[in-house]
Amino acid sequence: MIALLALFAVWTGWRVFRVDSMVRASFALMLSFVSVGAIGVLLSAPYIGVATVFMMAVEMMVMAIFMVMFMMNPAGLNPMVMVHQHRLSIAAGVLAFVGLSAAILLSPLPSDPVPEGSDVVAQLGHELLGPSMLVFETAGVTLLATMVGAVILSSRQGWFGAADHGSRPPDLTAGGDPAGRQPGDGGGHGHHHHGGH
Amino acid sequence: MQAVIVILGWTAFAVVLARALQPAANSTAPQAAPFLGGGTPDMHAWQRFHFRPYSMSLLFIAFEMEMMFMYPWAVVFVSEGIKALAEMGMFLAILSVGILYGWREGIFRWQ
Amino acid sequence: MAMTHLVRWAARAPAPVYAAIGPGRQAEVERLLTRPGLNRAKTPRDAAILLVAGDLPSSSLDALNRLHDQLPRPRTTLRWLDGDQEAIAHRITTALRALCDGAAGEDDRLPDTPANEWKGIGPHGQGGKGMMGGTPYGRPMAMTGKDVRDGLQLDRYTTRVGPFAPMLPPGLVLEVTLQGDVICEASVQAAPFAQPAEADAPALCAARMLRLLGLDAAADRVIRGRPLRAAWVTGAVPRGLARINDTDARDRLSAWLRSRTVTVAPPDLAALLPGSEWSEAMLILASLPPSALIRAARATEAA
Amino acid sequence: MTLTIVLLAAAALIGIGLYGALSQQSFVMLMMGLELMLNGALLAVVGFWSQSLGGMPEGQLMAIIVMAVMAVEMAIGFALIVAVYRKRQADMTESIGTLKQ
Amino acid sequence: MTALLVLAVLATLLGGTVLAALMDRAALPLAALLTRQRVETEAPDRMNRDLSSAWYLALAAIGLSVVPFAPGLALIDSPVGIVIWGSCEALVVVTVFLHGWSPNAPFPLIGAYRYAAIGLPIMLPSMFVLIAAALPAESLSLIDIVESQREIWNVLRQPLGLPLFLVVALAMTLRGPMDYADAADIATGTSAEESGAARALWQVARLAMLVSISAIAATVFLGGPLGPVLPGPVWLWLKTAALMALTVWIGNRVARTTPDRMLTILWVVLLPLSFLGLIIAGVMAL
Repeated sequence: MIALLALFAVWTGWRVFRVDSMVRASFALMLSFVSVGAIGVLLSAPYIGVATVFMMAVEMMVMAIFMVMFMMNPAGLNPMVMVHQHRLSIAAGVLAFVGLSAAILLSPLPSDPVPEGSDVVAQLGHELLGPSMLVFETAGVTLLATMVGAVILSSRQGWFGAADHGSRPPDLTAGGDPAGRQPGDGGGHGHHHHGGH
Repeated sequence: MQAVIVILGWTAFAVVLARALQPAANSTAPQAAPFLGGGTPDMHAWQRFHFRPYSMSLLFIAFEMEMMFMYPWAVVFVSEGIKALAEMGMFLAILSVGILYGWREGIFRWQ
Repeated sequence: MAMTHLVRWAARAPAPVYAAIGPGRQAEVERLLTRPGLNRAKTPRDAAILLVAGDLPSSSLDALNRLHDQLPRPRTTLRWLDGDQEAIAHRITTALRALCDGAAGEDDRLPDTPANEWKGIGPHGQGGKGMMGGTPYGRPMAMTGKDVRDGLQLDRYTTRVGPFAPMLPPGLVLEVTLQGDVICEASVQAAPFAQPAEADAPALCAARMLRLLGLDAAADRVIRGRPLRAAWVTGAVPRGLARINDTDARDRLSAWLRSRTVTVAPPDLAALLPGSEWSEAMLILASLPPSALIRAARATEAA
Repeated sequence: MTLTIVLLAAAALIGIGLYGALSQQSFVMLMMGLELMLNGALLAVVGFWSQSLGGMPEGQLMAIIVMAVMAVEMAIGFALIVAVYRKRQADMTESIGTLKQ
Repeated sequence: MTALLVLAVLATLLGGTVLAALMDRAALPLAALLTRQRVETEAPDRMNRDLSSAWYLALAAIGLSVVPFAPGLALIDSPVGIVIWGSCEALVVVTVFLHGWSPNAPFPLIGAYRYAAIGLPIMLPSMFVLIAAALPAESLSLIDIVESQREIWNVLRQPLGLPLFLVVALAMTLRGPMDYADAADIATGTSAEESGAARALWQVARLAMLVSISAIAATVFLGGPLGPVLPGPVWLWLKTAALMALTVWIGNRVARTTPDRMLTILWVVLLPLSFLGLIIAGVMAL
């Protein structure tokens, strides 16, 4: 069961970079997270496992929204490959996998499983509350900083006036022909059906 | 174990049911055109869709992270007593500052 | 066995009617579709019967054909020329029963050719080229452009909506450019069909707005002259939408709900719609009485 | 045995994530690679906690921290993308490189 | 026992869906839809189009599996029942989004994004009221939450919980004031391009989700299977049916405002209300 779920997680993870549609890519990543969550449930971490599904469903929804917002050809209507330094990346990926696998297979893994019937959720709760308020305060402040930072960066009214003041279009040297057809140069604009004149 | 099997089972059941009930879709070209009350579109509807409350969605994923802390907190709330209430009150107060800031910046409107 | 039961149930179901409303017939059709045996379909995909009310001008026949073909098979078109509600309701139920009894229904009116020839073009035969070029699967892709609200230049989607769109007044063809769900540009391609003064009746005007607010049952009740049974009706309409002569959309709705006729000066549609989100724009249009809207659209069209 | 399978899957996810993060031109896709690597890390943490740490609650805390890192990374990453796009109307990593000039 | 519980979930889902269809007066129109052609749009995302209704249905079934049918007896007896339900809610947003995305048509697309804007933040009040219900139970399991209501139901102990959760129920079942996905101003939004059996299946999934979320609400706030004389499942069914009727009634009678106003209301009114509910629940539980 765990092996099958692990295989599914890896396969969907691989699909993320192999599908044309950005929506499919985001939700393939979500499926990868979901199967990791299911493995967590099977490995006697019910809370962490299910919460992974919960958090990642939400995050991948937002991910899909932003992917579609900022990627050209978001639905993959024209099949495309947008990669650079391809060989290097493959080499790095394979190297990382081989290295980590070797470390896993060669090093002795201590076996000390979670005791049967222990209430792991309550343990986590006590750990979070802990002797001091450290965890909650740190998390609260970090998340607050994230929220404020995200709002400042993404909203138009920055601290120094409108954020797009003085902006200019990019140089289109890097991505080949990314801007594609200019809005006004024909194709499909000839189908106006006037009525009622 | 049972939970995972049940969930997989329901998913498989629903997919099989959907396959069995829905015939293959088929259309002629005029039938396939998107419905616009008789109007015609110039282009594909799939686009870099301008999702207006994008700042809200970013605030949301940061705020939603707090749920991860709240579930275990709820389990030990009664046994930890007033201290748990105080910690969570503090935590939510800190995060509420973020929401108030976002509200002041108008991120809950269509930008 | 199961199939025969299904067909029997289908014949007893309220007839799903999509109405293409012609000049002068708006009020009659709106009253007709509140009858118990009829179901007002909000999209042709949900309908079996296309009701064509009145004489359509020849300029909207293309649109009618497109609409007709979008109904799923089996389908029937009924023309309603006289004002006899009983007769047409009877014809609709008879037609539905005929469809359930296995009548073949109508074929497409338009030829089975895509908007653009695309098969076999491009590296994968999908009709496109490069990243965003060509016409993949028959249509070009949207391109980026100016935005009216936050200045983030994302794709603009240009389309014509109408003349038979369920949320627009009959006859109105709007060419809109959307960015997301916000209207960046709007122009009137065809003004709404002329309607008699009856279309301005408070009950009908209120019902149009109630439908946009998701209150179909309440809208039917208001048209039948019964008291409204719904909560937070005027409060749901935002303040300040389409403010003309010191009344905004919310004021006009509450006047209509109190059975008062509303007269407004025709506004400038091209200035009113851009910048509003789609559902706000639909509320704006529905909050104008048809007579004012027709005059406004004609003025915009002429300009 | 279970732990080995889980850790190998985690290594594979990290490898794929690294490939994605290095090879993708688009900033958004690069974030997906990062997320995938964090996914592998999460799997490894959960596996290790379950099989080798005897249920130490710190292991679960670690998993929560990994998820918090993901959330923070996503929020800030996308906010940056919005800011850069607003300035330059660009979403390529290489175009961002030219911002320095 | 497990087989019996599977049957119970299936029967509840089926019976509840039929009941919901009757409440909506949608039973005959749904049957009629099955006799019509299923139309396909231009260049759709076929996989997601076919799967989205199935997932919606599956999420309803999974949500219902967490519900105890008798004290101590649920198909998924998990220590984190309400988190499983929370994941179902999060995945409903994904499913509705996919349903609107897949036809490659403008109105479904607008509906999909609108729903994403409303469906994500609506989960926050939902989670807060469920966590508030978990406080007196000292557990995230729905079975324990039922046990904690032996003396007094949560609907009395936490007066803000049920009203807030009904708003969530309206959003999760795309109904009335919270129906931002399938609204009238976008010609029924995400299902605007669907006909025949596909449209029927989507509507059935919506109704099934209504059963599921009403059963969750009945369990968390009305004591679920607890009650005198009658056996547990019967009490659960009665309470679920009552909440379904209430949700349908509200859905038909409350107006829907524009999405940006609703978004502000969610963050500025409903979320603080759910904070308040949590504080009330916390003080009561101590």
